[in-house]
Amino acid sequence: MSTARKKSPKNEATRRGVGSSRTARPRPRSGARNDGEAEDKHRHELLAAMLLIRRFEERCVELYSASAIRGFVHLYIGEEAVAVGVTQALEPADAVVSTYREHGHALARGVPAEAVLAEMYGKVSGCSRGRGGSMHLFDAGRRFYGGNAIVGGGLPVAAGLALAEKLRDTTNVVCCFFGDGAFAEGEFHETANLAALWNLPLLLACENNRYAMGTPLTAEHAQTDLAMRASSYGMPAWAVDGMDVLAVEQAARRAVDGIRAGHGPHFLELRTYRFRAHSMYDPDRYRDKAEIERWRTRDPLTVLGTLMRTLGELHDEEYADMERDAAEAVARAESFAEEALLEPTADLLRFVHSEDQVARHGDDNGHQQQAEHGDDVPGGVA
Amino acid sequence: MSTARKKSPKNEATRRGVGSSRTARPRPRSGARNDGEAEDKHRHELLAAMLLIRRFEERCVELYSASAIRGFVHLYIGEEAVAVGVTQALEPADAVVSTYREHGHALARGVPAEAVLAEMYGKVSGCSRGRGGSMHLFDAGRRFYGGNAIVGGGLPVAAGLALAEKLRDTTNVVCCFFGDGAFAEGEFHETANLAALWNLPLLLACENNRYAMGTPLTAEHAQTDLAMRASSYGMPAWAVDGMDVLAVEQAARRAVDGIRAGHGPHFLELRTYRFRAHSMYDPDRYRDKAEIERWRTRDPLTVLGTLMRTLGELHDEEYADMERDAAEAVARAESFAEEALLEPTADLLRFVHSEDQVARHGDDNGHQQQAEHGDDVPGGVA
Amino acid sequence: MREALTADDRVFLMGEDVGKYGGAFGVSLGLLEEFGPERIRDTPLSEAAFVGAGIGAAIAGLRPIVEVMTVNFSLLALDQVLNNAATLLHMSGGQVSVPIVLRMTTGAGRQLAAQHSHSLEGWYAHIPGIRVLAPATPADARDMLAPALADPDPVVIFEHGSLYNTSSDLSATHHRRADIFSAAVRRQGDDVSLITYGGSLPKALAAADRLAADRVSAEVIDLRSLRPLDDATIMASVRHTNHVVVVDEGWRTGSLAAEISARICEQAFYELDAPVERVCSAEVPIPYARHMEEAALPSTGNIVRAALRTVGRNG
Amino acid sequence: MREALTADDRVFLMGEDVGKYGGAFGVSLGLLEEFGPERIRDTPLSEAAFVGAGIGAAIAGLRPIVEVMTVNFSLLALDQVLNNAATLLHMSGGQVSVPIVLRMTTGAGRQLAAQHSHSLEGWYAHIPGIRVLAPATPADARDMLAPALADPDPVVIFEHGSLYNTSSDLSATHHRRADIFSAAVRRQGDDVSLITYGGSLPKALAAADRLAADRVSAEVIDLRSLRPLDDATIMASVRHTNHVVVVDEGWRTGSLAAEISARICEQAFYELDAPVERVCSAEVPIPYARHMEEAALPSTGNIVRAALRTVGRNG
Ligand SMILES: Cc1ncc(C[n+]2csc(CCOP(=O)(O)OP(=O)(O)O)c2C)c(N)n1
Ligand SMILES: Cc1ncc(C[n+]2csc(CCOP(=O)(O)OP(=O)(O)O)c2C)c(N)n1
Ligand SMILES: [Mg+2]
Ligand SMILES: [Mg+2]
Repeated sequence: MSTARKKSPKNEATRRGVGSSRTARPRPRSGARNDGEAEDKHRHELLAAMLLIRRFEERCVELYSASAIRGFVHLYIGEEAVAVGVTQALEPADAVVSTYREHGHALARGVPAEAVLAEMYGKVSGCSRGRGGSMHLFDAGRRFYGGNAIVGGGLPVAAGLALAEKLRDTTNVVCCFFGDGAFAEGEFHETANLAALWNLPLLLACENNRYAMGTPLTAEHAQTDLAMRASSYGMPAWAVDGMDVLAVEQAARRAVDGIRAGHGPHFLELRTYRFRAHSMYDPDRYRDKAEIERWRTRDPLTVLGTLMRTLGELHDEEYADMERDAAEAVARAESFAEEALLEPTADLLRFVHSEDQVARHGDDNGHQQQAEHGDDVPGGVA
Repeated sequence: MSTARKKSPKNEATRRGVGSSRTARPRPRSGARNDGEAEDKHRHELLAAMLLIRRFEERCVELYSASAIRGFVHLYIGEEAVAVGVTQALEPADAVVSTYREHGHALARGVPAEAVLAEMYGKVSGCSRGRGGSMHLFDAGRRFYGGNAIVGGGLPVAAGLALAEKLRDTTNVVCCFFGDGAFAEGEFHETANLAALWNLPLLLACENNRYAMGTPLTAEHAQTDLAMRASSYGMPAWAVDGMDVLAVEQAARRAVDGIRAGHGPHFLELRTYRFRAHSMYDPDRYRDKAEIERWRTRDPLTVLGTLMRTLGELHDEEYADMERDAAEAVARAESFAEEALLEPTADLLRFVHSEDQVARHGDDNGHQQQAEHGDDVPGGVA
Repeated sequence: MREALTADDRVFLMGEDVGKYGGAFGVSLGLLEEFGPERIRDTPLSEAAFVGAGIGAAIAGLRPIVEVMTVNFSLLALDQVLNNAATLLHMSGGQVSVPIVLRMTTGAGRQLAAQHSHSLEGWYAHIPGIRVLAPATPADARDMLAPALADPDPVVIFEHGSLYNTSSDLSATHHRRADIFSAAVRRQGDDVSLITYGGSLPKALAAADRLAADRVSAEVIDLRSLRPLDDATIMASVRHTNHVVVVDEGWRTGSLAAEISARICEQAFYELDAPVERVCSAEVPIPYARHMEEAALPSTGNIVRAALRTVGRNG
Repeated sequence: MREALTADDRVFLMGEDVGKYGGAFGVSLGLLEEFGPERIRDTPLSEAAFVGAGIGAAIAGLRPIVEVMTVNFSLLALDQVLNNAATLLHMSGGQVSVPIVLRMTTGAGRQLAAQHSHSLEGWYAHIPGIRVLAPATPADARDMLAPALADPDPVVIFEHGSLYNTSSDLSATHHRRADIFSAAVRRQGDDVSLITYGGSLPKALAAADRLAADRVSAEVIDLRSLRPLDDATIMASVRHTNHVVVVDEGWRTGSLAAEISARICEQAFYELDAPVERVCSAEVPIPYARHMEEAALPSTGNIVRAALRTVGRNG
């Protein structure tokens, strides 16, 4: 798996203007699958995808303790069904805008674990050259546009990506993840209205995990039925059990179908829960242990796993294989990240402006102190 | 009428802290008036109040053409029933936060026409010392807190004023006027949620005149039923005929009663129309003349006047008297404004900080060029 | 604007009242009829959302011109500009470029009072990753658009409110693309450099006239680009005149004028014969009354006095 | 904080997670239990609304302490700060004062990447009508609160993220109210003035140590108040040492360091023996990787080199 991309391929659409002709891609299949075997296989994929996220992040916790990863790290553990379920409905040409809690989104979208972990190590082979860290994963080639650490800050950008699709008359969808806390920000309101007004192909995927840091839903919102409120903007909106990946997938397909059919933005309230603290810095004093335990019984891995076992689809050896695959993938990512190089500090000023501009006109840093480290610092934890 | 206040009395509540005892003021009377004569008299007052605003602003147009008034001026003509109706429900201890289209609000709230017009002349006797102009009328003594020219910018401040009332456990209400355009701003959303969440004594008076500058309601909002949308925040909200001052008054009393009774914020969508252009600069190219004419048949002066005539309450001589009173009030305001003095330019740096602070510690302008005009520039149009 | 829309179908215009209203200053009149509502796009009052939407559309490869009516309202979208437009390219390791053009008016002088009279170009000029332009003439205002659109990164164009009052013949032939990267010497002189931009250029030119009458020869530099600053042109002038007055409508403390003064100190210290003078706005919210507003803003008189002071006359 | 809440029942605290969570940095732990949810008020993620609500409550005569978690998020409320908090008193002709205290953390250095590492104190210091404080020590951070609350006008207090790591004994007796209006000379010296504030103070002090080893005697000035600036203390130091390095974590162009350099040029030009040096952050969005972040920020080494350069050694 090649993750050491030097430069991501530019968005294929870059050169197309407003009103370019409609892309002739087949509409994705949706609705119930009739083929039992395919369904079985699909559920295995979903479980494996969730398991990879889970094991990846569990390892992140250890690597954080070992100081291999630094900065803010927000874990998705408990919410895996949301990322995995929603992304099922997306095609490669669709775009995703995410939050600072985006390991799950990135992995589910196909950003290689190697590139994600190297990013968290601050290595140049990371998916953002090590400049973004955990909160700013980018992969333009996969149309994964970050990684935004300003709560709500990705929403307007997602609307703009969707506007571009609309102006170009494609059937592509833009999916924006954001939290229940973000719903209170002005940027949510403005974006929801704009998207509905302009009938933009935007999926508003609200991850309602019932807390914004330490603030419970009832202290964030007077009216906590977020889907109902979203529908007041004039768009279809409904709530989904965010711990059931199949329910999430089904809802996402329905929403994405509606969007591709030209019915404008759709809002999904994905009811979920984070099992871990808000971030590595959070002592998690504000939640009842019993509450956490109650939600743990609805662990998305258990929910799907139990169903599959009941259907006779999942056997112990299979699950052990899955665990082994996940562990290997994480281990591969880790050794990749360990061995990857640090970006030369001489590159600090690169990409403040696009390279061709700088070549022509110089950068802003004429009088800047020069970066002080040597070039090509060898690998290993900085 | 003394309008040449040197310093407005500080808000009476200034020294009271959180949890001070509840003010023992009688609850204002509300609901239907049973005394026919009192009702008659009240309708006369309403009509006179609207007429004053109308004639005042008509004169403003002429004075603008004569360059006695400058800057941005936004006329309220056609919307008088809103300001006059809503303020009926307010007591002197209540507070008002307004917009740049606030001549009507200020006059209805009892800010003297002299002080308002002198402000528009840029005179020191103006209600903001001539520093605010048409868009920034202030009268702290009457708890009239401006005059905000950032669309939506007054909303959070109004919530804060209401929070103070709540923390002090009074029954005072804060009324915030804003437009249909402002509803699309993030600050509206955040304020509505905050007010509902904290159960603040806030009246959200949305003046829906169907346009934000040249943009019609349907190009501002996907869902144009603003009251329905407001109710999604978890507060009582309904729409009112904003051309019928009696309907506005009744709705405002109902809302204010609810607020004083501790039921938190209420939202009124006041459906109205501006007969004039957005501002003096606006050529009004975007509206159909026929549309304007249609709305003119619902002129709030006509609506109430016709009712009163039908009830036999209004006779031609009475109306002529009213017109004369209004004309005289405007004339008085005009000569007051003409004769008032300009603020000495030496005072330019006053009130950047409070006077006592400056006395103790100097101001920020140690190295500033000195103001250049002489002191006490005599009256007359600058 | 019309030419840009015709030349490149990726270009579209978006902002409050850019359509039927024709733009708050009539700049886009007639475009709606010609290019239709998809490309001449009226927005609701949602500055953060539509600036952010411009950023998203730019990421996707379009070339949005986003009009924020005035700099005063742009504060509501500043998070989008700083944290997204200016940052995404670097933060993504070079993957996500944002070719957006933001236009807004700036400045005081029309008695619009405290909330409508800001000059915050200096704040924008502080932000790495964006280019900041300030045309001081109608020709520059027109000619800067094409190169701004050609820039693969965000460009913010500030037009001073007074520009719209300047009438000038734009129909004549002219070089189409302004060199948006360098300052212009608007008047040559030997004794003092008046360095300015945007709405203060006319005042500086008037001051140079008055100084000439006093036999002080003033050179007038129009910065045009506020980020990056054209240090070469500035320093060449300073080395020639050895005296400097910077004129900037922003409040004095933390103004762009401070940056220029600091750079001159760094790069031409030994060529300076006197302290760099700054003529800025008084540090007050700009008042409505005309005489008070005038007292608060840089004036030709202030500039003349500062120039005389720095060359050691009447100082 | 506890004392302020006890001393004056008009004081209350409001912000995201100030209650049960105890503040993003644990600063308000325990206060909720002591003063209750009315006075220790958790807010939704609505920066514009709760800062504006603080302004409104202040207008009504209360004394809100509003915590915006970090300066990065304060951009969302900047309109409220500039157009309301800072402006209402002047614009209303002296009628409406706004005794609000805004607290926020600022700065980089903890690998939080581009959107969480801003140092925008310089922007706030540009705004007339507000006072801007930047404690550089835990004692100052504690002692500035009372005088800030006593100020009848808006005060913004910036605490550098690194302050929370400094452990120090705050229980000892101490003068209660910091003189928040003057700069502090943190170390006396003769050869060069290192002028700084907030999170850069420890770096400047370390540089002074290293310079001492090189027999360069550095004076270290901690500005403490960023608006207004204490020109008297600054100029006294400059007149004594004749050499200046300004250290500021903000991006160089348009930094507060530029303002200080400009003022020194204006007020102490003839006492300067060399150009004022600025050590600022590189003009890039701050990167996550530690070595890159370090390369972007002012360092002790940078300061030492700049100081040696300005005194003409190794320069
Ligand atoms: C504008 C802004 N305000 C505050 C923060 C600090 N902060 C980071 S995450 C967070 C909670 C967000 O909650 P939610 O949107 O529900 O997402 P979750 O973390 O639960 O996934 C807060 C307050 C921020 N990053 N941006
Ligand atoms: C934040 C902001 N954006 C834009 C403007 C320019 N502007 C002034 S009034 C106005 C229309 C507001 O419409 P609405 O809220 O409906 O109030 P109305 O003028 O109709 O009373 C606009 C766009 C502004 N003053 N503030
Ligand atoms: Mg949440
Ligand atoms: Mg309107």
